[in-house]
Amino acid sequence: MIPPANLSHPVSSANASACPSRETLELLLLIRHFEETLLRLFQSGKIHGTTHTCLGQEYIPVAVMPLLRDDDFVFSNHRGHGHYLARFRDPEGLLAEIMGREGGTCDGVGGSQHLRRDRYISTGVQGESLPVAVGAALQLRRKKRGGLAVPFIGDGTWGQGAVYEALNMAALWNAPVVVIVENNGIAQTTVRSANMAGNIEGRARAFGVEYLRCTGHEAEALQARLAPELDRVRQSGAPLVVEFETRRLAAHSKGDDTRTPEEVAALRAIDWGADYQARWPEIFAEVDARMRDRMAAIVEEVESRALSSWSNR
Amino acid sequence: MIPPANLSHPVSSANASACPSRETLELLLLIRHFEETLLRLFQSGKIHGTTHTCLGQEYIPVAVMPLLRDDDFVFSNHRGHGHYLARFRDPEGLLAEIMGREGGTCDGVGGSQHLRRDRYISTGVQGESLPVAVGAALQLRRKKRGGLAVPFIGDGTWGQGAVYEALNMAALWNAPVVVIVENNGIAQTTVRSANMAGNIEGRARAFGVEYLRCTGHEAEALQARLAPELDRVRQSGAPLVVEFETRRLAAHSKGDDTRTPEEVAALRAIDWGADYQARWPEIFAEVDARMRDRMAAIVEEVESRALSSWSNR
Amino acid sequence: MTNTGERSTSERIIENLNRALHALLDGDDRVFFLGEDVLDPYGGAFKAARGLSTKYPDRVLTTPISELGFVGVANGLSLAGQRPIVEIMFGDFIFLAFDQIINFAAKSVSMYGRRVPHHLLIRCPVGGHRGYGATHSQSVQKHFLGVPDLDLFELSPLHDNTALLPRILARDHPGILFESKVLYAQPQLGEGAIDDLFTCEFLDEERMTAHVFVDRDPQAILIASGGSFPACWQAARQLLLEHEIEVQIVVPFQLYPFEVQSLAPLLSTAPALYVVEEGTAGGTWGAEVAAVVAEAWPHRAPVRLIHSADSIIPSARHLERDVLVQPENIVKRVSTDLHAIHPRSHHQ
Amino acid sequence: MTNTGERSTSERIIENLNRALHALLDGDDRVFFLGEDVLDPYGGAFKAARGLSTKYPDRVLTTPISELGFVGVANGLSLAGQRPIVEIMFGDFIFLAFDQIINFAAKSVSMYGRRVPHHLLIRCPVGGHRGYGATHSQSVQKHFLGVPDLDLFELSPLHDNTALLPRILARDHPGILFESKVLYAQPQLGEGAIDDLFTCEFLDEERMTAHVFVDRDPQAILIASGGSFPACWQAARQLLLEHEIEVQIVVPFQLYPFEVQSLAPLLSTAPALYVVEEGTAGGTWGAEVAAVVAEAWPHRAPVRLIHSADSIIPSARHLERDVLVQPENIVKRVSTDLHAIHPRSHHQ
Ligand SMILES: Cc1ncc(C[n+]2csc(CCOP(=O)(O)OP(=O)(O)O)c2C)c(N)n1
Ligand SMILES: Cc1ncc(C[n+]2csc(CCOP(=O)(O)OP(=O)(O)O)c2C)c(N)n1
Ligand SMILES: [Mg+2]
Ligand SMILES: [Mg+2]
Repeated sequence: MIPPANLSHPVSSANASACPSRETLELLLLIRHFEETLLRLFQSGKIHGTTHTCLGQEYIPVAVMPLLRDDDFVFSNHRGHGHYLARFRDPEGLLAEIMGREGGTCDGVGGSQHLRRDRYISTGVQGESLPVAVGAALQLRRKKRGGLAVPFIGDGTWGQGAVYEALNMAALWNAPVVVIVENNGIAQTTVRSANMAGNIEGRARAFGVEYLRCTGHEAEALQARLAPELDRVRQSGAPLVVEFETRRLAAHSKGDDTRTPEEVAALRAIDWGADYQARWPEIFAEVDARMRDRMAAIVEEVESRALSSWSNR
Repeated sequence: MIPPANLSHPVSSANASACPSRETLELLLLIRHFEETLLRLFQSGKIHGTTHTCLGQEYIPVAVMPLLRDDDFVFSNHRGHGHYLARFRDPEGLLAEIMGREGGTCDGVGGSQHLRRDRYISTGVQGESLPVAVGAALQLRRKKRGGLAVPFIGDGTWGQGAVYEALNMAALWNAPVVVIVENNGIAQTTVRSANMAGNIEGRARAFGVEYLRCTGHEAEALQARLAPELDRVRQSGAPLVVEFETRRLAAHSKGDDTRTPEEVAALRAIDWGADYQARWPEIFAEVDARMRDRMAAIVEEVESRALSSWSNR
Repeated sequence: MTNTGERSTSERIIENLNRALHALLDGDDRVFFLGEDVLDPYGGAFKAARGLSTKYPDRVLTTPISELGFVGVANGLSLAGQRPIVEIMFGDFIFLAFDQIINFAAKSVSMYGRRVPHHLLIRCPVGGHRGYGATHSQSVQKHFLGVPDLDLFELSPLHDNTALLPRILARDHPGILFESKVLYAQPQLGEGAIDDLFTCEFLDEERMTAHVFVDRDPQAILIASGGSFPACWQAARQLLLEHEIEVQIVVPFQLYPFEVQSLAPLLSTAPALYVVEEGTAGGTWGAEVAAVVAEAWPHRAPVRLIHSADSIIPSARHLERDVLVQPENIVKRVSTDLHAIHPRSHHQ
Repeated sequence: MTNTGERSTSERIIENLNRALHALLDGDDRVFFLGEDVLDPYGGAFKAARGLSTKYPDRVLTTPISELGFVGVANGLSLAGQRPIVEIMFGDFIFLAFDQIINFAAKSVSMYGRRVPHHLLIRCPVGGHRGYGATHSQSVQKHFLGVPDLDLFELSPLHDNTALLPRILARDHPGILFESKVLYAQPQLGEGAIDDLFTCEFLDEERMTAHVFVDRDPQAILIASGGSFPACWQAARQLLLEHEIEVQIVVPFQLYPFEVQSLAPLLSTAPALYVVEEGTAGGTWGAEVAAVVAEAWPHRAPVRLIHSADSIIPSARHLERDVLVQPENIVKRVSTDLHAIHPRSHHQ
């Protein structure tokens, strides 16, 4: 196994200050407006059920997904809209799914937390996807085409025993799993210090799994940083845990935020959105307006669709 | 929390070469003869069910149990006869239990793997006892009398997710748990390298849990080494993992040994029994004969008892 | 609920439950409360724990996302003589703790030859109707049937948790309280008139078995799980008002072991018997009740089962509705079976 | 088994099972085998896997002691188009993997709106009679009843695993094969005379439902789980030879969903129906069968249930015997019910 270079060297904003490409910015802001739209739709009673927005964390899937190939497996979780949108750029399908309209990704059967499309799959039980990813990765390795299995989990999910059973097997069997950890420091209402003794790096390494820490919120810089590491896993098969330090700007699901307004304001102040807006005001404003309009149009169109039907049971 | 001194300094045979006390030797050899007797009884069809002997590992409970108090909880596992005998010195009760005779510790209902007496409890599902130990430890700490919860587990049991859920909570909540790991390098037929990526020390530390490695097989030296560490846990509450490097001389249960005769012979050559016998031949021979006779008498007496009855269901 | 004439009570079920929990922690310092996100101000995903951590900070533990682990911790507290109450955030996650519940908590009571008390109450929100989707909407009761020393209970609008929870936590063996999530916001009812038509009485002194009726001579009896009571009640009103069929409803707080004796007086009139539950088809609680009734009264016609479809619970509201048992399913089934007001001879 | 006149076959059930597994791995390189200690020379705790790792080293995975984890790995292999077979060492440990089985494997098939094939077979040794004690002897079948897209099967001496296992692994959804541990060493039987009295035929083309009989007009039919077949067989011999009561035995390979159609021809003679299983009381498979039969034939007398006591399985052999259903329990129950050879009128 090739030892990965500098795995603990953090990527920070300072490393890259080039303006993001229009495409990257569009995706980032599409996700943002998608999520904000959802919260409004919930508030106005137009959606039922539950949702967990990725507001503040949009840049992670935007950094990761372009590095993945069609034959890679992605395992998403409850906070998965950004993952889905970055992989498929299909806000219509996702909104229709959440609203239970025709054309929804899973005909409205799955809903926000249970999405499946090609090799993208999400479910609502924390930690469940890690051992599953190991199995999928084993088969990918057997095919010898360098495929990856990429589960996304939060920091709180490290409470689940399944995570460790999976890391152990991934390391033992050299399964090309790349665990993307979106560490936003909180799980529902429980802050990391109340949930986790030790830290994620120590836990990964204790199971013989390589580890990479990523700070900063510039999607393209992060992507560049990740690219060789993912390639390495494609070649060696040796699993990797990538920890992103990030922030959750909104409530856990809809209105259930127990943090003080000051805490949330402090997070908003260092949000990528605020930062990008300050640094590249013009293109930001332009793309922002365009994505807002696009989402408005999508809502209108999807709302006009008939209720989904579950034909292929 | 007081930082434990020299936690990774191993205890080796060289550190202590004093002849063990007669009491210690008696207990060691009682356990050895108990287990050997059991294997014979199984072979001659006088016992049914299953059993897992601790042959080769006897010195671990002999080192640990004298350090425990009546109000400490002990959680034993499938390989628990030595644990029970070192805690209660009750071969009659244990043999009657395994043979389903009157006077068995649990009236024959529990059997070899399911023993309970006062604050000693064993069960047959690997890893199950660790979270339970955390709960018991929390209550002990609440009582403020310095009590400990002491689960015994093998190396293979580190495959169970429950172990990590428990370590995390123990560390977070400062639960005075002392995990005794009897690392014999094998789990049923699976050697450690096929079961475990990384190692036990790394795993304990990754969850913020202190760690102590114990090598060597001199019960009293090990006991002396452990005494201050256990006291420290009694005071601080901070959990501790103690790893003993040990060897399983017999089959996993009865006849299911897949190791080569050479491998087993190599282990027998470095067995504590062979070592003690070589170093202290006279006292060894005397106690050995006495314990052999004692077990023979116990078998005869217990065999003459009526079958147990399960009255208090 | 669209019933008219509901009795006036301002307490909601979640408040009654919360009050019961407060009383338990207040009255006995062996009582602990454990679960995910249970600290104030949040007080748990459904708010049952509100106020507990503020008043009893040393006995309320918010846990990591470790269902197997924290049920194990509760087992350890119980071993040490305490009386833990555990909250599972969504019942669907209780499967992660199955081993600690079945193989440790329940077995500990008897597998060591002598009976060892093991006080433990697991609270388990279940059921759908909220659009949460397949992994957050199951009725998981069926999977726990038939475990020695594991009692199963279900929250209902009729049962007073402040009276019953202390009693079940005082039992010497563990129990699970299943709580239909849609009940929480509904008004707490109890003995007496519950609307302009129906009255509730209890069939037993412990007030575990509720009996809801308009008349003493019904054509059918619905044995309803607590969570399906609202649907049964609505169906019973409709059957009466639109089909002139009188049905009574029996709601046992204890699902398992099912205490068949309390039914004896009602069965003398020998009406058709239904079991209604939200669980999906197969291995249902109803099948267990039917078996117990058949054992006790082998000559009765078999108990009929009304439950949700044989399906996962879909997320979209209109799809979910089709899967979950609705009042109209009950109305249709009973009215079809009974052919309007005249019971046919095959109902014995 | 103390039957006389057993048909001469040299194959033991474990050998038949092992042969089936070999054929599966041989015939299809999507088939994997996972479990604890499954490598040669050990070949798993009960030797079902013998020879597999030698012949198919890249598709046989010996796992850490991680039941939840390795069932998850199998789920991942299945997602990736493979057909994993998982061995749980003792069925009691399957509770650790409950979440992966119910919430992932079974749900994956339907919860994403379109049917997604999920090939997975979990082998699960169950049952007592071996003195292993409470955590190594359970009949865990009951806990898996009623999960959409999760089929349950049970090993029996009558069913040919080499024919049936490929068929169940080819289904588009997961299944669990429960295997009574005491069967492994017993001779594999099948169609034809199985002793001097009884003959076995299959009621269906797939040879899933075995029918064991002496005569075409029995007084009772025992629907037996595969593991309880030996006890039923012995009881049937005794009932015939000592009580002149003719019973037939039906052994379905598939426990759930229970296919009631295959019983239809037998029920025309309307004898008393029993379900026999080793599981302990409550929430039994028998209750499910009874419910299905009652739904299909509402006018029949209820199916009667014979099962083990309401108890954990104790370790000592004499205590275990008292808990687990024995041939004499079946003989006594049936002969008492039927009052020697003349069926009473209430069996209708
Ligand atoms: C096994 C399980 N337990 C509990 C939950 C309820 N739950 C959903 S999200 C969540 C918090 C997850 O925290 P984290 O992993 O940090 O992800 P984040 O929400 O912060 O993105 C919890 C407790 C669940 N979905 N699954
Ligand atoms: C959850 C669980 N899975 C599997 C088993 C079967 N089993 C009993 S002992 C054992 C090996 C345990 O290995 P280890 O922890 O190293 O202990 P040792 O036997 O070496 O003392 C296994 C797999 C079990 N008892 N529990
Ligand atoms: Mg988080
Ligand atoms: Mg070992």
